[in-house]
Amino acid sequence: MTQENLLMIPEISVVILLLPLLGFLFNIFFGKRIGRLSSTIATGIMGICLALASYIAFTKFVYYPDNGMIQLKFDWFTLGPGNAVSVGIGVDNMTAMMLVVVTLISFLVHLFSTEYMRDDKRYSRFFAYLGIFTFSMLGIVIANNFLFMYIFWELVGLSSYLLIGFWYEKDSAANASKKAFITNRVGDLGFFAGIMILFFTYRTFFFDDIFAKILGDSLHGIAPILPFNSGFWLTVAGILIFCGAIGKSAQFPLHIWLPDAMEGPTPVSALIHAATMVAAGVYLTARVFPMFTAHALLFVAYTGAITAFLAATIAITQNDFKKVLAYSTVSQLGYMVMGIGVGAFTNGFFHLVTHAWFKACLFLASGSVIHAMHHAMHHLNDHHTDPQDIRNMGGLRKTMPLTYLTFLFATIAISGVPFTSGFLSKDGILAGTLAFAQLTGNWLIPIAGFGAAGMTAFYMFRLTIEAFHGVPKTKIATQTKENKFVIVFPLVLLAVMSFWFFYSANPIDASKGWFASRMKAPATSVPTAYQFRFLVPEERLKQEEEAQEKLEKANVDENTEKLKKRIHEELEIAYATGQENRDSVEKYKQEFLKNKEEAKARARHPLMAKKSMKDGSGEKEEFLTVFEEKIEEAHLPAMFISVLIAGLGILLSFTVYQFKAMNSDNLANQFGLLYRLSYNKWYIDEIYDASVIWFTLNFSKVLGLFDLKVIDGIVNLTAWVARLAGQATGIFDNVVVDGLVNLIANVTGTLGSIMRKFQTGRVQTYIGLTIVVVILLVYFLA
Amino acid sequence: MGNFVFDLIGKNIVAALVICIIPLVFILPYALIAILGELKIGAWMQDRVGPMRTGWKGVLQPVAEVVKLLQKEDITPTIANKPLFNLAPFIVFIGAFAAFAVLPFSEKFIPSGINLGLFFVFAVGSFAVIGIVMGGWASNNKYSLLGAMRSVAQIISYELPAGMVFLSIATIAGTLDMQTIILNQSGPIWNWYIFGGPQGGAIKFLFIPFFVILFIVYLISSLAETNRTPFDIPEGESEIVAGYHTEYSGMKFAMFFMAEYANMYVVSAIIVILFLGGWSSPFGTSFMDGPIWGIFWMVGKAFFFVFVQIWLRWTLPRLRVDQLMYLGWKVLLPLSIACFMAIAFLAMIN
Amino acid sequence: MLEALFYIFAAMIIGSAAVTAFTKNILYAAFALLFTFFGVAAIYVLLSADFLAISQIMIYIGGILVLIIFGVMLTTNVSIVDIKEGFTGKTSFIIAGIFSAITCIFFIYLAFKMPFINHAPKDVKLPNDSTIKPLGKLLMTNYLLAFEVASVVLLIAIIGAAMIARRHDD
Amino acid sequence: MGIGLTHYLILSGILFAIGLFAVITRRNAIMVLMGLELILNSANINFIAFSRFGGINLDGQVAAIFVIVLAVTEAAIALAIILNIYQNYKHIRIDEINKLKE
Repeated sequence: MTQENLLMIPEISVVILLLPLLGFLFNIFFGKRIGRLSSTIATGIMGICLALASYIAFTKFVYYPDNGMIQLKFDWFTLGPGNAVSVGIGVDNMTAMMLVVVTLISFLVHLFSTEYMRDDKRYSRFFAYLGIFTFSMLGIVIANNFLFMYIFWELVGLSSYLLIGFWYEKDSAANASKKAFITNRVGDLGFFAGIMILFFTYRTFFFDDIFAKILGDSLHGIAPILPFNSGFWLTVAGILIFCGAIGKSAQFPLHIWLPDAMEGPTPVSALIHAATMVAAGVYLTARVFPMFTAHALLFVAYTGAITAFLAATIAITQNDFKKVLAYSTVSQLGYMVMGIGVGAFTNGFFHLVTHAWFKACLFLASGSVIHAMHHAMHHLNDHHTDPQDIRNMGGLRKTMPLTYLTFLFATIAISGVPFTSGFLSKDGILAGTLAFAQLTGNWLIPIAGFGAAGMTAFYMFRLTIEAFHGVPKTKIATQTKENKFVIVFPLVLLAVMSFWFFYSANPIDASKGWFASRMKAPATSVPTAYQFRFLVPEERLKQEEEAQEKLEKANVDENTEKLKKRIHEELEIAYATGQENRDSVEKYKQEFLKNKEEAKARARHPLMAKKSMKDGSGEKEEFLTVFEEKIEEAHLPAMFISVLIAGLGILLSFTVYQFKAMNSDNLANQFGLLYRLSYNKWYIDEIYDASVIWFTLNFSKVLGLFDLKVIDGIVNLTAWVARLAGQATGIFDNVVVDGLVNLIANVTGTLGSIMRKFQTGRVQTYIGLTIVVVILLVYFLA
Repeated sequence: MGNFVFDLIGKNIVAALVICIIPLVFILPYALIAILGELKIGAWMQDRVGPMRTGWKGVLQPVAEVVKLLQKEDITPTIANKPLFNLAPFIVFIGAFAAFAVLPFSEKFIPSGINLGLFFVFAVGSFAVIGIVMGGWASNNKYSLLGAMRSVAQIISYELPAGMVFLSIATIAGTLDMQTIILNQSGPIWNWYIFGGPQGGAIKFLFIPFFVILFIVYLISSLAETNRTPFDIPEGESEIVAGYHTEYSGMKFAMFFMAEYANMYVVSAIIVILFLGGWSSPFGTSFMDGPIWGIFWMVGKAFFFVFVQIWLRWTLPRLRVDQLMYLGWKVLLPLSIACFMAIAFLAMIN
Repeated sequence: MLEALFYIFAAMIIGSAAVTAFTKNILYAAFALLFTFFGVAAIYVLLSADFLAISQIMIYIGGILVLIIFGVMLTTNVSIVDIKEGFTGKTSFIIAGIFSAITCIFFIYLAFKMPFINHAPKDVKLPNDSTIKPLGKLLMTNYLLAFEVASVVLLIAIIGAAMIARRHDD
Repeated sequence: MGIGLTHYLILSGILFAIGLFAVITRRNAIMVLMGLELILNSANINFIAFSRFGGINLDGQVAAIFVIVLAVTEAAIALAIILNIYQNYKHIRIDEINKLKE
């Protein structure tokens, strides 16, 4: 730590981390006894955490916005001399923001659950699980090293398993929890491999140490260290670590667990999908952003783009209320990952935050609807209808006005309509993709992004209209009632949070708001050779240029000397031979000068010219990378296009579902193949079944057969041989060894029975013997 | 410290025998007088006349009693253990009589002037204990046995405060020799230990309360050691017939009887020697002093305490066993130890 | 005359000790001890240890013997006069007899043969006064530590005996 | 012949032998205790005899005093233990109290 007085930021963050654990322990051990009180305790703890997190965020943003990471480091354990494994915690701007996001949403979910889970038989257990879930998520957020992050990463996996399978009596819930867990393991495997590559190379788990070692120090002549001395392996390490994010943030192709995870209680869905678990992947991607090479970033960007587009197409045709939201989450996560992948770090993270609010709002609103539907069904003694199917809803606008309003506002936000937070962040990402495409030519990425944006608007409004507008499609829908305050309050709060003015005064551009200024993209650590040049900060380029110039100058000087010598010789010849060769001297002189200019020009970066011109105008004090400038330029076009596309989507949605100008079934028939692909989620699950799972199962069967026939055969053979040998040695044992043992035992026994005669247990015998011995002693010694 | 017998006949075996016989000669008339005293005083206390037929006003009654005892058939119970039954009275009497060996009668007469007189008296008291147990057990009678065990418990319990009293006096006198102790107190009456001993000055008055307490402690303890009322539990006739000597009759009973009266004299003499100046005259060395007067004073003072014992017998009721033990262990013993400490401290600073 | 006294008391000691060792009646044994102890006290007097002689009488006869008799009475059915307590067996009787005889002979052998023994009694001036004063001085000077330890041992013994003999059912 | 040290030593030797015999052969625990007292007495006789015949050297008497003290403690504790044994076994025949054998 550089500063002594940091307003106790690290200490308080530890307290924030440990409080939910305390709540978990308390509820898991005493929860059953205190009953309802457990929710009060858990919610209270979250409230305290929220207050502390707000304090940290405030102090960090206001007093230390430029401090980087404020960390605590300590040795955890030592593996042999000099191999201490150090861990620690750290708080930077991103962490501070995430602390607020996690604690606030967790708090609201707790509050929501007190009502939502009221009739559950494992009430206190639920709050215990929520506590450990929050604990693990906070652990990821405040970790400053890969080791801690991985530990809490797995804890998040565990707690999500517990929460998704909370109603484990249902087969679907149990399966979903297993699916989530196993799918996550696949990603975690990559994550772990990546960590191992890094640890093997750098012998440390700390982010900042690793980044510093990758960067090296060109001014002090410290060369960058790369895994296995190759940029390729750095790319591999980055992609492997990103694999963890693929699993946790449900990126293609591991997105399949997230929609199934809807089997958990709805507040859990809100927590997992909006704030905590899926955010972890994006957070990890953002955290390790400085070490992504160009190829790794491209991989990340494409993964995000594919995910965003694919999930959006699937979401169009789903009928389950929560499934639609789930795929929309996957799609939005794709956006964030894509944003970070193209280098629009700030906007990617920004979208994570804004998305957290409105997606939590959407999920909690869906929870509110489902809760109401359940109550209505209970009222009507109906236990078969699916309360989550939007085809059973309709007209809920009338019966549940507050839920409707908040849901509508969150829908507007996610669709990217101006004056919402969603618009700000999504626009930033799209501008980033445009800029990226301009600089690299990867035009597929912005196309996928804009397409997904349009589809998002369409399916979100489809959902709203189907569920809330029109006339009730079933009797149940007419019987629904608005929920109690504790359910509605979080909705309202979260809906309000989706307004633009929380993040920037300018409703259409967030890049000058406080958020963007505090969440600057960290400078990349990767050597320039392996990096998109436009992402490399200007100062760094300058340094490298200086180093280059030095080299060049040496070169130039050498060449000049050579030329000088040459000219000198020529001149001497000229003088010797008269004036004939004067032209050739001139020619050499010209050559010399040109050479010098060329060398100088070579040493300067071509992109720098533009930069210096811009600097010269004095418009900005900050240095921007080329990419940031491009974003500035792409901002307006991106805004227009996205608004246009979102408007189109909304319009289409209203046309089809509200005004019924087009029959949706006809449309479905018309685009039969596409519809079926979308409805069946692109058959990804089936593909997995047919490929990976089939292969795994059959391979294990083959292995099993191998086991049974070959290995068992060998084992049996060995056993048979061993038995034979055993019989032989048994005979030897019985005759020779036992004979010896018995002999010894008999001798001992005989001796013992003789000696036992003296051991009568009678004091008098002992006295007599003692006196005899004493007398003998006296006689012989005295 | 002279012994007039040796002065008269010289140191030979005849002299030794004479010396041994003199206490015995003293005990017999003393016992008669004591028995008469017991009868007459008892009668007087109970406002009756007592024995009147034998001799003048019945003065020969004890003689008649002794003659009766001697004439009586000596019954030994068939189931009794005869050797021990016969041995027991002798041992008890030996215990009582041995104490006379060191009791001074006068400046000029003490049977054996050993230096450890006080200690000796204390030690030979245990003979009586063994004798009592022996008799009580050999009688093969449960009353006898119970009485014997009670007696032993009682005597041993009260030996401790008595021992503390002896120790206190030995500390202040610096000797265990009885003649020296008496000589220390010779002179006027205020030289007696009960009045603070021979030392002068104000410190004398600090000594007095402790000596008075010790005097009372020893008085009580001596009553218990001689099994006299109010501590006659071992032979309480209303409870266990006659205690350890229930089965005895005739001459053997007379032995027990005699031993008891001898013991009464011994303890009285000890009180006199320890606290009241022994054979020394209360009027100082000038008046009524000398070896002959010494005998008078010694025996006179001792007889007074024998009288006190008889007096108490007719006055006080008998204690219960637990009261007896309580008194011995929890009152007299701590009290005597405290007094001993105090006196040792005072003697040190003096 | 002193010789006669010595032999009388020695005979008394050995005789009563033999009674103690050989009688079947425990109480006979106990009362025989009385004479042994008394005889030993007399031997002490002959050896001009007057304080120890009286201590012997007081402690052994007045203390230990009474304790032993009480122990007998508390652990034996004393209402039967003939308390017979036998020996451990004929074999052990014989063996012990041989043992004891050997020991006895050995001690007598030692008494005659050991080089440090001066057969004639030293003609020393007997002190006029009792031995009690020099003994007391020795105990308070040379043997002070041993004296203190002995007193502590006594105290512990009292407490320990009280603890052990206490009835445990309360 | 005057009474010398040898006489006393022989006396104590005989007393010791008798005590030893009692200790070894008697069944009754209290009898064993009595035998022990005899042995201690014989030791005391030796102490005082040596004390007397080595001039009036009182060290022997002091040792005898300590032996007496020891005898008292031993008797007290032994009797307490015997009482306990009696409470447990209802007898004090020590040849039958041989739990130590097992």
